Amino acid sequence: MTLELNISVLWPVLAPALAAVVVLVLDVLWPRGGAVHLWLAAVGLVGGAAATWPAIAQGAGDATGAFCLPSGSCLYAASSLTGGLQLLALGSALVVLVLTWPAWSRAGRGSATSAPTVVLVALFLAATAGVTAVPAARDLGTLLVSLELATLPVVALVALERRAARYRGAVAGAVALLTTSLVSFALLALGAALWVAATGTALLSPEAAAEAAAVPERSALLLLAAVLVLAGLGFKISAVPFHAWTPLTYATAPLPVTTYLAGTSKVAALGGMIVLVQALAGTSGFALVAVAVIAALTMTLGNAMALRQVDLVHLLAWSAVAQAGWLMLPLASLSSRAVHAAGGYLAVYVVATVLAFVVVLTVARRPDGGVLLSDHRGLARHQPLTAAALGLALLTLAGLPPAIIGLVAKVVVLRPVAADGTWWLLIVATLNIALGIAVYVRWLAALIERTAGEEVLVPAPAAEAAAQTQPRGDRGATAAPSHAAYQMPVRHRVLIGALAALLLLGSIAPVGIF
Amino acid sequence: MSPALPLLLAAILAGVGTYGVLARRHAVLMLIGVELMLGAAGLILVTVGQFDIGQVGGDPLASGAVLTLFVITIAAAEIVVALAVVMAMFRTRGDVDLTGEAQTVEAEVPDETSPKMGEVLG
Amino acid sequence: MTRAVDFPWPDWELPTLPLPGVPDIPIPDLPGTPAQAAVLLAGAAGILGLALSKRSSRTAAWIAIGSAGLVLLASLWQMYSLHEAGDPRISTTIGPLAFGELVVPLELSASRLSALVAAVVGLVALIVQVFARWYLWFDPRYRQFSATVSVFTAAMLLVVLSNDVLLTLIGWEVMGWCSFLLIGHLSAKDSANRAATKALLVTRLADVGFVLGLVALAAGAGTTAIDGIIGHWVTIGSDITVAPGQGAALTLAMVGVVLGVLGKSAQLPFQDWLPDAMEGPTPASALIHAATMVAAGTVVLAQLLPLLQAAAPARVLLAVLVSITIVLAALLAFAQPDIKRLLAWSTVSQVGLMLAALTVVPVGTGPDAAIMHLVSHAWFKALLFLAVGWMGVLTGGTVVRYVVSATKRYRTLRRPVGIGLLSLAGVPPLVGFVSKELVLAQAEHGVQHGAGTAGTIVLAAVGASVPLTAAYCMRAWLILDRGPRRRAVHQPGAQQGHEIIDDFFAEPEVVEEAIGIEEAESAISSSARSAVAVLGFLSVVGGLLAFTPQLELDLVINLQLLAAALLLMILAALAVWVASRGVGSRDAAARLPVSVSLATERGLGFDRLYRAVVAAPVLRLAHWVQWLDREVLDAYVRAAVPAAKLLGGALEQTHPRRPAPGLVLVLGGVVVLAVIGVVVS
Amino acid sequence: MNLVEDLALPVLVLAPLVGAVWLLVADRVGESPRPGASRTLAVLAALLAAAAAGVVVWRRPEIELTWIESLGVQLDLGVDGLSAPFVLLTGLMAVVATLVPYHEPLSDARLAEPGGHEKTEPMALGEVVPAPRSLATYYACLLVVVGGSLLTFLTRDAVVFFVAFELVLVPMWVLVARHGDATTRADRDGAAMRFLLFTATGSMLMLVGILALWGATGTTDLVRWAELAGSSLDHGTQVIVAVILLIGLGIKVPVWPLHTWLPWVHATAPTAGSVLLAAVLLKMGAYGMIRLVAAPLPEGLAEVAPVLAGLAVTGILWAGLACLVEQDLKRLIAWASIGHLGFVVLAIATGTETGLQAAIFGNMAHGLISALLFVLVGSLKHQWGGADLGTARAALREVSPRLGFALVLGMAAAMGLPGLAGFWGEWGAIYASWAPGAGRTEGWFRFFALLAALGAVLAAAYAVRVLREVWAGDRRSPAIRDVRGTELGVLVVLGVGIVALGVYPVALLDLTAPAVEGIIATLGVGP
Repeated sequence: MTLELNISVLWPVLAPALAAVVVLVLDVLWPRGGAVHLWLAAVGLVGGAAATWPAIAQGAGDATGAFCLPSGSCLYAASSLTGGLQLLALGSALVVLVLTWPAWSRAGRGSATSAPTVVLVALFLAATAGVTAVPAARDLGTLLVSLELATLPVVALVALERRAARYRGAVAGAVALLTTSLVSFALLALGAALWVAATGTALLSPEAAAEAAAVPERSALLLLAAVLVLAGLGFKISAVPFHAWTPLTYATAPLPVTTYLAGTSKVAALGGMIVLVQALAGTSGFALVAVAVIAALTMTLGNAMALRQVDLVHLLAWSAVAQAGWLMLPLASLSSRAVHAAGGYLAVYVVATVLAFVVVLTVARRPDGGVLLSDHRGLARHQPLTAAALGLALLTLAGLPPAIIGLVAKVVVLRPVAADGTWWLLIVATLNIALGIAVYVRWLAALIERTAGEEVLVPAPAAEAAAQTQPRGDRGATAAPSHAAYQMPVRHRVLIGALAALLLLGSIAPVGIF
Repeated sequence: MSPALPLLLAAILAGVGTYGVLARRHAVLMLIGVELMLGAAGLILVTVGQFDIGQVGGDPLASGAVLTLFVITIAAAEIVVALAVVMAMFRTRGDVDLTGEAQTVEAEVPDETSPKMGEVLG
Repeated sequence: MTRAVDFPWPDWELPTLPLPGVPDIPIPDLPGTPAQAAVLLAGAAGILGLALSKRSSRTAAWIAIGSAGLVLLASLWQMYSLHEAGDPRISTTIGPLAFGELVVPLELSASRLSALVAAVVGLVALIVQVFARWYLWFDPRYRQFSATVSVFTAAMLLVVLSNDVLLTLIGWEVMGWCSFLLIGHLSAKDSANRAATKALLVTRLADVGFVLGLVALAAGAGTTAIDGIIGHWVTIGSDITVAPGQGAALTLAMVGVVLGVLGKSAQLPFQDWLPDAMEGPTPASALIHAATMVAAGTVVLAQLLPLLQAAAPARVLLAVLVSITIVLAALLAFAQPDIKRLLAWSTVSQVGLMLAALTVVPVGTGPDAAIMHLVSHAWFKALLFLAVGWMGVLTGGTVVRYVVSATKRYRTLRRPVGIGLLSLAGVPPLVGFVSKELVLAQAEHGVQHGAGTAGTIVLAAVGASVPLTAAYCMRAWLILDRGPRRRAVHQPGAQQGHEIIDDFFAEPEVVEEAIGIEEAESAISSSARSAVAVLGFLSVVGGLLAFTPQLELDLVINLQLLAAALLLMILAALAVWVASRGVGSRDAAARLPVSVSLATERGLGFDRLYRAVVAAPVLRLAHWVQWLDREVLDAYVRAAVPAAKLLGGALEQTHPRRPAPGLVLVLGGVVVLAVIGVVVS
Repeated sequence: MNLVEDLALPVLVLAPLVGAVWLLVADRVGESPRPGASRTLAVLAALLAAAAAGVVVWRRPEIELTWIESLGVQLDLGVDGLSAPFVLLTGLMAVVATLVPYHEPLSDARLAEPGGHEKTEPMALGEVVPAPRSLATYYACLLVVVGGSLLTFLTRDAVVFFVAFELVLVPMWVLVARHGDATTRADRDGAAMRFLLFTATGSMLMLVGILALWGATGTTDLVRWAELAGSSLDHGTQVIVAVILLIGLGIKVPVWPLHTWLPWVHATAPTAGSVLLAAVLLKMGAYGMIRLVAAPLPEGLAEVAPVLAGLAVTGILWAGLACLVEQDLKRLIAWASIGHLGFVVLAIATGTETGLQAAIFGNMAHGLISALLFVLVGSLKHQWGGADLGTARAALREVSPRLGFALVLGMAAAMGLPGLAGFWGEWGAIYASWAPGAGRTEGWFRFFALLAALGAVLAAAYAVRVLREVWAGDRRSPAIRDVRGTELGVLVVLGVGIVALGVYPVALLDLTAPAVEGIIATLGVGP
């Protein structure tokens, strides 16, 4: 009984994991490390990201395995899609790291050591390692371990809010996340057990599943396993009805962690979903129908709820729910094209959502800023470029040009569904695009709205005269002086710029995403 | 021994666990419910491994047993995190009642009833 | 009725006059045909008149009158060249159009009759243009008027010369729109606007039938060329036979065409727009109601005559409605308190005569009698309208009490009005007599050659129209020619010292309001006067046309019938004269009960009928539509907002804010999934 | 010549888009450009595009690029007989829209002048009037709309078509939401939102249809689709796909009963926005119906044709009736648009060459006519301070004859007067409906032809209603200034276009005939 390790394939997972270990070890050796840990984390993430290249460069359909059994099946397999997802996870994690950099480097202050920073960094790296492992998992053991690795540290990250005012809420959010994740994990474990009972193997192989489905008593068992496994994974992707934790936790966690939950974590969720649905697809229509129903429910509920939110984090939370529906949509029709579509959509979604979060965070950190919709009123005037970037992100999420990439992403995920001829799902999805547009355009309308400072009470007939006499520069200067004083941190500018550039590039030539 | 008995036990465990999750407001009791469900999962895995249910030949990987170990390990890790969070919860709220209002942060944010809806969709 | 007398009267064949030979002018090889030139010139004059005459009425007049003269020349040349070279002569326009399966050649065709009608149209248009130059001397919108008249003429020529139903339709509709503009020329007057609107809408409603009829004809034939259409639908031999299995379709199509014709020609039940249209300036009335728009129906039906003959029900429908109109309109004309409205109703009646003549044409004969009446009507009615318009200028209005003894006061009016009324009444040997006798003879001929019931009805109506026409003409004449009582005779221009408008190409000082009517009192220009004189001359001697080869009338005049008609005419005139005695204004109609004269003035309440039957229901429907659109169709859209709100609210209420209910949801979700699983498997 | 030919197509697409990007950037980085400068740039870009459109239609260059390789989506651009008139129209409208003067949006304070208009919301007097601002974004939005429309008409790939179709939504939304008139801001936002949601829903349904066709044919090449003519889809699927596509495109066109957004949006949109909306955006729907339904799904279209034609005719009558009682002049013109496009849709539904020719012609005619009317009414509305017909105003014929003449011309064209552009399309539609193509119930279509002809009567009725209320009459106050300068130039160009198309339709019909023949000819190929 030998297991072929093939470590080189594992680097994307190993790099953050190793970084976590190194950070912990370093802390023991050098308790006052300060920002070094953050740098180490960054190196880990970048290294991992670099290591995804060989996998991405593979041709379609190829996969490099690790932990391969003599039978040829591997417990870990990296296809180009896997590589892409891992890159996405590591990249978004890097963004989160940059966002949270000052907060975490301050975390150590006041205590004699840099231990608080180390804890945060280690948890963060561990979670990232878990996230990168999920899409490559090909057996239940790997899946269970990596999923929990991706989830549990995040619970801690949520709870480790250091600002006193928000601590209480953060803990509550962590509890919500924790309880849901625990129950889901329990369901997942039960599902895994039944899976093994039904198929006789822990490998997530479609052949075994198909074999089990052929025998009536085992097929019932398999069905039950599928139900439980789907329920377990649904939590992670915030699919309805496993979504209840999402707004709670998003709103209470520190914003960078929320970004992590909305961005990086989704990679794990979708990765797991892909792995499972692929394995289950051969058995019966059940998985596909279930995914379709869940996707439809999720996007509808998410959009309907997002439509009412005035707190932008809540709005983004519900938008994340709605987008989860979109992510699952192509999985309702099983083909490699569908899986790739979901991956491509995930990439677009993650970039856009992270960008939106970055902007929300920037605005929230402004002296008089906040996370309410009203705080974004007139943003297009005060911070035109930031607002433009945010607008791009929102349009991407809504799927409207000029953010063409968002639209293409929607086209791509709808395509497999259309190819299957699942008309009802297509119609629901279509209506949800409109609903989604209403959600995001509401925000967008606030961005380009005039604020009170800008509007001048002019007696009606004088309006035109005023138009001609009053030079523009004056008005620009008088508008909102408090905003002018605020200087956006360079790292925010860079992040916004880079992410917006990604979306723009993708809009012009969406090469290699789908 | 027939596999029915351990499986029956597993079913009972899962049922009790579910009941615990649903009915108990106390966080620790809820945790126990989850643990019971995990126990059920483990029991099923072990039983499957032992009785060769649903297998054509022997499983060279001993999936059942191995997975049981995995589940136990993860459960342990979970409990660590969970108890830590429950402790934090107890510290901030003075109780560990899961049915209590969670969103205390909401109070900070003025809950603007959304008048904009009408305007926006007009 | 006249046939009751039963002793042998000799019938009288129409002789052919020994006309002097037409001089033999060599026909040069011109780049275009006269038909093209006529239509193009008139149309271009309309556009150029507006585009080139920068606020200058003089330029506008030059363009309008010059082009009208050229059009007349072209159409006369056309008559000549056809006479020499034989007809028909086909010429192209913009076509053929690439209209898919449908062949649209868009050709013009000039034949003997159409060339004649074109020449008459050209002549009347020229005269109207000349007259209008005087009549609208002070009108600041003379340019628009003359340009519209030019376009109108072009449209009529298009209809007359068309060999393509699409061209016919184009001319037809453009005429309708131009008539809207002309009638509503004095757009500051609400009554003028109302009349214009009514004219347009009534004719346009009737045009639904016309459009669909033509479309159906074209669709059957796959082409819009008229000869192609006729060739497809019927086979003309000794008798006309409809292509097998298409009788019903042809009948329906022709019924549609007939409906459109009834609308445009102001026949029952669409007749009521025409009297109101007298709100337009007199030259416009002369143009619209003499030679062009109302006669267009006759022209079109003459072009489609074989189809009308083949579609018996359509023909009967036309005959019945037209016959009723002839009598009714003549009766109404008698009771009108306004001379111009009297003329309007007489127009309705006379146009009915033309159409009636068409319904009784036996197979193998041409529509020449109808065309003759068209021509004659064009002349004497234009004469009457212009003369009455002139009179209106002098007397300040055309209502009976203004115009009493007008011809005594303004003696220059006496001759044109007299000639016109005599001709209208059909007194020999004026043109009206000739044409009306021909129509009568045609009807009688038709009855003898199998026109059936329709023929009998038509004959009766035409016969009845003879004394009735005489009656209202007599009435008008008695009023106009009453001896003066108190007022001294006006000497035109002498004591008022108004500017004499004589050089019609001079530039007037355009004043703000259209006060030309008062200002121009008695100051008619010599050109306008001579234009009227030309019409008068033609109204007298025009009857000779019937004896030229321009018309091929193989009719036999029943002298018995002729004598009876003349007798009736005299009797009617006498009766009117008797009735008028003792009335101050010598108005025979004053003997009528007030209720009757009021009813006739209102056209028997047809206006209210239109409003009650068409306008009011349509408007009510429109309000319903508006309501439905706002409250039902759009309600769904608006309801989406509260619905989204409610849904969101409901979800928000049920959305768990605590961890525990979230767990319930999770486990509930498992159940849901399981249910799906069971259902699917 | 060769260089011009090669450059024409890229210039055509890029000139408006690059201009727009430049304006957008300039508005955000540093000092915003002055309105005059923005306008000049926009007009230049539009002129460039219009010139390029001419060259492209004349020389017919083509571009083939791969856009998204994994999906097989090609950026193939080029014109054929079908798209050529649309491209030309868009080029012209680009110039018109950028030239039309910008009016400061009317807001409550100005609309509340005496005379009383239909109030939809309780009105707060003395609402703030927005301060004037840089117009760079406004012109950028106009240019993006133009660029997107051009791309829609030029592309030969369904996915690019869809993307370009969507590209115009957001700028149009911005135009309406930021620069529109309304009684209240809520009204304005409501109209803008309505536009966005309605048309987005429509285009998403269209996307569903495109995806279905893509799945069935395995390609997104529109030319290939037309060649296949539905042979790769079974009958039932064709019908379903056709229905979905028609609903989606029907929202854009709009077809009754999906039209309720249009009067709102037109009543609110700024003049240039209305011009582009009516003359270009609605055309995209009709163009889509021909490209995506009539050509690739002939059987499906034939199956649903009676329903489609019935809806179209209902729309004609409905709009005609609504116009008889509508009190807002701009809304009235919008209703008239619905009626005209009803004729277009009816013509498409007939599935004959005559019908398609009439549909294309009707589109062009409606583009010119509605542009003329909207420019005119926009000018009137801003001089009147509202577009309510109930208010007593000076008769146009008395105080501003040039505007009056333009109104007469526009209204005559709108009622389908021969000699003006509107006639050919309407007559063609009625004819085609009387003689519909294969697989259509003749009886129903003849009934529709009758109704359509009645609708033409209603058109005449509302045309004279408008003329009576606005043009004729004897009131001479309050005087308004007659149209002059640029606006006059725009009106003259459009008026000449209307007359030219009406008098000499041959050029346009000849231009489109080969393409239309191609579409109908392939119908026989399918199973």
